[in-house]
Amino acid sequence: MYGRAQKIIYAVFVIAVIILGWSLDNEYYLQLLIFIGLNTLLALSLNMLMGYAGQISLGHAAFYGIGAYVTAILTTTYNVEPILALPAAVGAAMIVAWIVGIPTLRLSGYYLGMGTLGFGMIIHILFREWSSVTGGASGFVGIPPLEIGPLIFDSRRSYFFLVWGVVLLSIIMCRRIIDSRVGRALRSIHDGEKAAAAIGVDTKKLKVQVFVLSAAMAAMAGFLYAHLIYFISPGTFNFVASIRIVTMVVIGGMASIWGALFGASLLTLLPEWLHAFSEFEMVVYGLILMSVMIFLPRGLTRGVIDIYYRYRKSHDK
Amino acid sequence: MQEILQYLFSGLTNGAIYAVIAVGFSMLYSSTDLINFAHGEFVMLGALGMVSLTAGFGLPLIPAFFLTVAGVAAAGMLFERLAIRPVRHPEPIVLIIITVGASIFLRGAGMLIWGKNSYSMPPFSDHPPIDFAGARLLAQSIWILVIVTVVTAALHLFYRRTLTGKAMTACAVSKKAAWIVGIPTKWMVLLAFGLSTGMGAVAGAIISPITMPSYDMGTMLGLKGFCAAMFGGLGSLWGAILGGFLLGILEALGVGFVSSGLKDAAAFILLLLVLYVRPQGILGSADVKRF
Amino acid sequence: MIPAKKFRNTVLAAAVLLAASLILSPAIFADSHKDAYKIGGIFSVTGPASFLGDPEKKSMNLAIEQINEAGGVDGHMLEGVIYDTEGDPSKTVMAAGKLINKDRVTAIAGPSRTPTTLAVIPMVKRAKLPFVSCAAGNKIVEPVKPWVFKTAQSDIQAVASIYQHIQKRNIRKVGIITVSNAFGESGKEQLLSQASDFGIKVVSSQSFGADDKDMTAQLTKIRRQDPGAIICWGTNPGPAVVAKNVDQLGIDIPLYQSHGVASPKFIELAGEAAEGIFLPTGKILVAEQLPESDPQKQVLLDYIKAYENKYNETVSGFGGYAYDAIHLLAKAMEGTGGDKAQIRENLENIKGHVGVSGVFSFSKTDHNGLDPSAFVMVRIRNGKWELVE
Amino acid sequence: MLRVRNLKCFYGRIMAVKGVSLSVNAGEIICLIGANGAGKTTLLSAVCGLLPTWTGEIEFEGQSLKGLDPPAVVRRGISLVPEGRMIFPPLSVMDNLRLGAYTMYKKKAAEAVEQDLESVMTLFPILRERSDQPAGTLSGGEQQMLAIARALMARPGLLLLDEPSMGLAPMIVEKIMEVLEVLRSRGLTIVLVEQNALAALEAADRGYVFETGAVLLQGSADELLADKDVKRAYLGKDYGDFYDAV
Amino acid sequence: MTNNTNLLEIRNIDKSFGGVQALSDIDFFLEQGSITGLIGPNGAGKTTLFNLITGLFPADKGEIRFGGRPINNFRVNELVRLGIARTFQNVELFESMTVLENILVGLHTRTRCGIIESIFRFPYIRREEQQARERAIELLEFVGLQDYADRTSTDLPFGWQRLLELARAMASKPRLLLLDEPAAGLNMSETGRLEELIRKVRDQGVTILLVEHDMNLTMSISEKIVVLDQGRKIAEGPPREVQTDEAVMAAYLGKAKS
Repeated sequence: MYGRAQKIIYAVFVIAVIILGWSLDNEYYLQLLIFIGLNTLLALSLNMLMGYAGQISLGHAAFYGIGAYVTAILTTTYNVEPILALPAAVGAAMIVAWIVGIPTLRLSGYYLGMGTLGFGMIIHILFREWSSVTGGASGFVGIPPLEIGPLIFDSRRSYFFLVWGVVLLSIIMCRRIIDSRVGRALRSIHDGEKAAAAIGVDTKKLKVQVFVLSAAMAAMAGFLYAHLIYFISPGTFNFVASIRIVTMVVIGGMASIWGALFGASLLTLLPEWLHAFSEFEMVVYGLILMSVMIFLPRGLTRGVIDIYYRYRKSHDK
Repeated sequence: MQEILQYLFSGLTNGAIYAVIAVGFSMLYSSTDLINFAHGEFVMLGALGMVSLTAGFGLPLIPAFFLTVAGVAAAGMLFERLAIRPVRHPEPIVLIIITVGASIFLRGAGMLIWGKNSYSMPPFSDHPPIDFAGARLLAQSIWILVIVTVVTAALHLFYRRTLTGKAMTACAVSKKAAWIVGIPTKWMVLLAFGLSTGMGAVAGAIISPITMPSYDMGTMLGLKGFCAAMFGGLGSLWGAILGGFLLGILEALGVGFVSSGLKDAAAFILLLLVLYVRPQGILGSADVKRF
Repeated sequence: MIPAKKFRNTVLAAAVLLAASLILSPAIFADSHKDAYKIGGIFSVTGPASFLGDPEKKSMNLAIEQINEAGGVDGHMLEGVIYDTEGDPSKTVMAAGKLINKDRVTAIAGPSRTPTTLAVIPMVKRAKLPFVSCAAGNKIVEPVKPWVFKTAQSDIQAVASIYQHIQKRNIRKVGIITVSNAFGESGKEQLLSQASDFGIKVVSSQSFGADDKDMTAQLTKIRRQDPGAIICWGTNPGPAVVAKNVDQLGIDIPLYQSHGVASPKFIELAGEAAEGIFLPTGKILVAEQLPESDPQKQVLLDYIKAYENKYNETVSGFGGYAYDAIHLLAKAMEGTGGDKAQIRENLENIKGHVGVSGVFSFSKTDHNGLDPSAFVMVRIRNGKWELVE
Repeated sequence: MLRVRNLKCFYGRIMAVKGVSLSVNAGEIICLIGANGAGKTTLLSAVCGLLPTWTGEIEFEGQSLKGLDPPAVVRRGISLVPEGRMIFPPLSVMDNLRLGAYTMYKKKAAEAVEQDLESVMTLFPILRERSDQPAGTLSGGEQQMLAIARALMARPGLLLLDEPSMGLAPMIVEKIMEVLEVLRSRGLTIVLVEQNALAALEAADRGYVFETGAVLLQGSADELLADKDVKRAYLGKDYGDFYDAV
Repeated sequence: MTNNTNLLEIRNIDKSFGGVQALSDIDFFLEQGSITGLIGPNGAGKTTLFNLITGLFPADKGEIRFGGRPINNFRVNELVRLGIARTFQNVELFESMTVLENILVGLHTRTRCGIIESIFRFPYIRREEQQARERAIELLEFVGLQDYADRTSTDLPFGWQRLLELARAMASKPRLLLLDEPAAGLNMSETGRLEELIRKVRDQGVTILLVEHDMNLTMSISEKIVVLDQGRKIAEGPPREVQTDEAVMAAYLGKAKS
């Protein structure tokens, strides 16, 4: 069955994570991989919304930020155990997503883009201006490390396992949703909202549901980020950050879970490589982004597969 | 009273800037159904180009202005030719990423050319601020308002009086119908890019004396302009103008009567409400695109 | 039953994943060890705070060059590794991680901004690495953290200088206008909290966005409260806009700016509107005007000359933070053989180091090491900085 | 004048026209009739360059139209009055007409345009009355006249009309057919695609009957009018009593 | 006149768009288990009527009853649940999905797994999924596409895509099936197969409303024909009657100049 291929790849994934986790001694590489993991979570979350359900969001960093700020405030200001702050952080993002999602998701195209962008800006300004609670523009200091019972995740290695464990669970979760009745309904909205409705899919409700789910995943990433860096500031969750998440999804390839992983990796690593260009970094980054979209609009992973099949086809003849 | 007048002046100055930028967005959207997220960067090019031509090359104001606008418009057309036209499946999301990429590229290029510093630029005319009932308005603000009015009127006439302008409207109404009639739609799209980025350059040039331009000035201006365009109704000339001025004035009043820290939020909250209640904007109508 | 194409893609993905994990495995990453002392630098060379990061990067390179030309530290050359943070905390953490774990630096100078510094502090604490920040925020050294030092003058001293000056002129009410970022916020906090110590009342507190183009609305609101002076806290170009707007509105009361605009750029941007503005600054802007008795004068003139020769641009008030950081680190490294704990110990015991930003005397309770004498008040007259008493 | 040989048109993988050949002589009115989805509109799209994915041969005045886009086809002298009229509703009637002459202006023939304006307004007096109104405010029949007038502004040698009678009252249809007669008498060649077969055949010289992407019948208009198979193409086989009744 | 055997009743429906009267005073009914053809020239209002019945927008005036129950203001997905299914003129398959998955989406209203259940894959969800797959295969067998279950849907030849869409519509267990030009783009033999299939569907007790331009198909398959022209019903009756109706002839072929 199809499930077997799935299990093989999960197994490979787990082995890869374990190999990397034990063999990498250099904290820098672990840290890089942790960031890749966090970005993968973000890309996965947006991919559910954008890749599968076809709804653009240009304000997704807001949920990332809500996750981070809620846990920061609870654990630091109110001394709540981090593990108890987790449901609050994720839940807060879900509630906000639900409230905002109902009117916003009625919009489509650029209007939806603008609506989510405006929402993202408002949340960002809130983080910046509500300084008595959020620490304002200078940021929020002193977030404690993550403790779950006897486990304290204060080393890069332990955090690496934690983050990639969450990534793996999220991948399995997304996979299961996509391969289920709900997932098919989601994809049907993407392929044709009219036809989906005509088949009995409650498109409005489902769009809000997936928005909430997506917000929850982004908030999870925010939660992990806060307890990784012990410090958060509004700049991390601004418009540029939202656009970066969108870019990861699109570059990796929409509606593809491994594409999200790939896009997140690439966009985390690219700036590291581009340091070599120093002053030219931005120019090169912009060029890469444009070229990928012009020549491989389905993203790099799909694009390469497409080219491979085209090549195969032309040789079969 | 004097304060309210001063807030209005402040709002008018900012509003005029937003308006010109919004017009650029709106015009391009009406012709091509595309939102150019790099639009703010063209504003930056306009402002810095103006600085370079006047301070750097010592050109007089007027030729520098026209040269800047023409140069940026040419850059915009080049952008269309190289990065937009080759796209085979122009879906919104692909175009968004391309224009975002372009905005990063242009910002990077701006940094390489002009460095990271802000520049100063003398006002167009050396005139002390003008006093109206105790409220003061900068001479440059008047320049801005005058130029915005002239440019808007010129655009209006272009769309209403010239064959090319009408052809562009026709393209906006229905690309297919325009094509059948014999209008070269590709050229019209190219032209729309040139005009739109040219408008961006106008915005950049006229605000250069009051904003102290730098390579990273474009992003926020672009966002605000986008907001204004949506606010007034995407695809409508007067909507963009109205949206720009409303946004500017609301921000100024927001500072005056609410809190200066939350003025940006106020603008975006209002925008969301407009989107929820009337997605087509204040002046836009859902089905007719008209410039 | 398995769709062949899907299966193949899945297996392909698995293979790629495995390959990636092998490529990333440590065997490939050989770490280089050299006999030089490596010092890391993380500055916001690009991004909104590039006006800080860019001269800081240049000054760090200058300082290292000077030290190496003089024979290095105990014969060890210094090697600088500098990364750009773009002013973004996540990127800063990445860069710091790279410096600590990949480049294995002995000490770190920078970052340029308070939020990025705060983001890095937990890392240096864990890595037990001497760390000298170039950011102004007081949160950095308050409370004192063993491994964290800073060279930039604190807002506390800047605000104190301004309030002293205002107090002297018998002004009792001030309006403040601050930029809505970390710098402005920190300034605002100090302005509000110290006011009562000087018998001053803040009658109106406004803010503006870093990209705002017109602040007349905020200033109008301030004017309504009839203050005796306006204090603006921000970094270019916002404060220049404020200066111009004050001029435009004909507000005829003294305008004070922060040390955030202490560079010739400000005068250039604000033009005539800069006339008569007061601001506290490190002595670098008025080095020439300092009395010969000032211990810093020679250091400042040397730095200015070296910087302007090397980079062919006017020196700003900010590069000195990195310049001082490197020289302090070099001094602390003497005789340690590169032992980090030893360096930290030495840093804490440095007394009377004459730097660009002031005379540093660190102690267990003071990791900034500067006193208010690090600041002077200057006034802009005829497009020049003028030392005021 | 127009010669189409073994034309096959594709929408993606669907072949909508399956090997059609036809010819149009100068000064003729030809009508293409047949039920919806028979491929008539597709054929027109191929001729005027809207649909580039075709094989076979389309020749106009001896030159192939392969690879030309619509503006180029218009410049060659073929104008299309598209299905659903496709006027520009927000623009005034006058502006619609001037845009029709876009290629003429580009040929620097502004004077000729003024003459043409005069002549189409004489042909359709209603357009003169309404010349300053937005085209969207016209009634259906007026819009159709505008669409025809707009196509004429490009001074075509061959006019293609796609369903000009759709949704119009019989009286107006009649009027439009009369206009076509007038145009033909001025030397214009016309290809008329119609569902409304009787009216079209009455106006036409010759006709082609399409069914599911192929030509079912062809002949002179009179022959076709008499042919029972024409009705079959519309209302299906199995007439039974129907024939007896007629 | 409410008749128990009437599945769908359209009563005095008016609908206008921006001042243009698209439908006026339409009135007819569909008998349980019948095949009805809805014909008319272009722009007659057939599509508008279709969209009204399937809940895309409400009627201005009049009433639509389904199984004796007024359904004017029901949302589209609620109507599907009630048992109204449709196909599209241009075949609206879900292009990113396989043939089987398309049918599974069709079963949406007949299954109930939500997001949470899908994540945990409870045993009853697995069972439901299994049953859904079996049902989907049955439906594919019904239209003869069982061998192509794992193909991407848009890779199929166009004629098969039609069949797939029909099977997808059948998945929701409709009582009323609306077919929008099901024969468009099909060749002769495919049309023949379609005709057979439509009869088979009807034999399962499904009432069918058919909009079709292929008159051969429409006339031979329908028990009743409703003719619209310019938004009005101009004729209603058995095929032969309609074919001889003068108003119908005029609507289609136009009036000859007298």
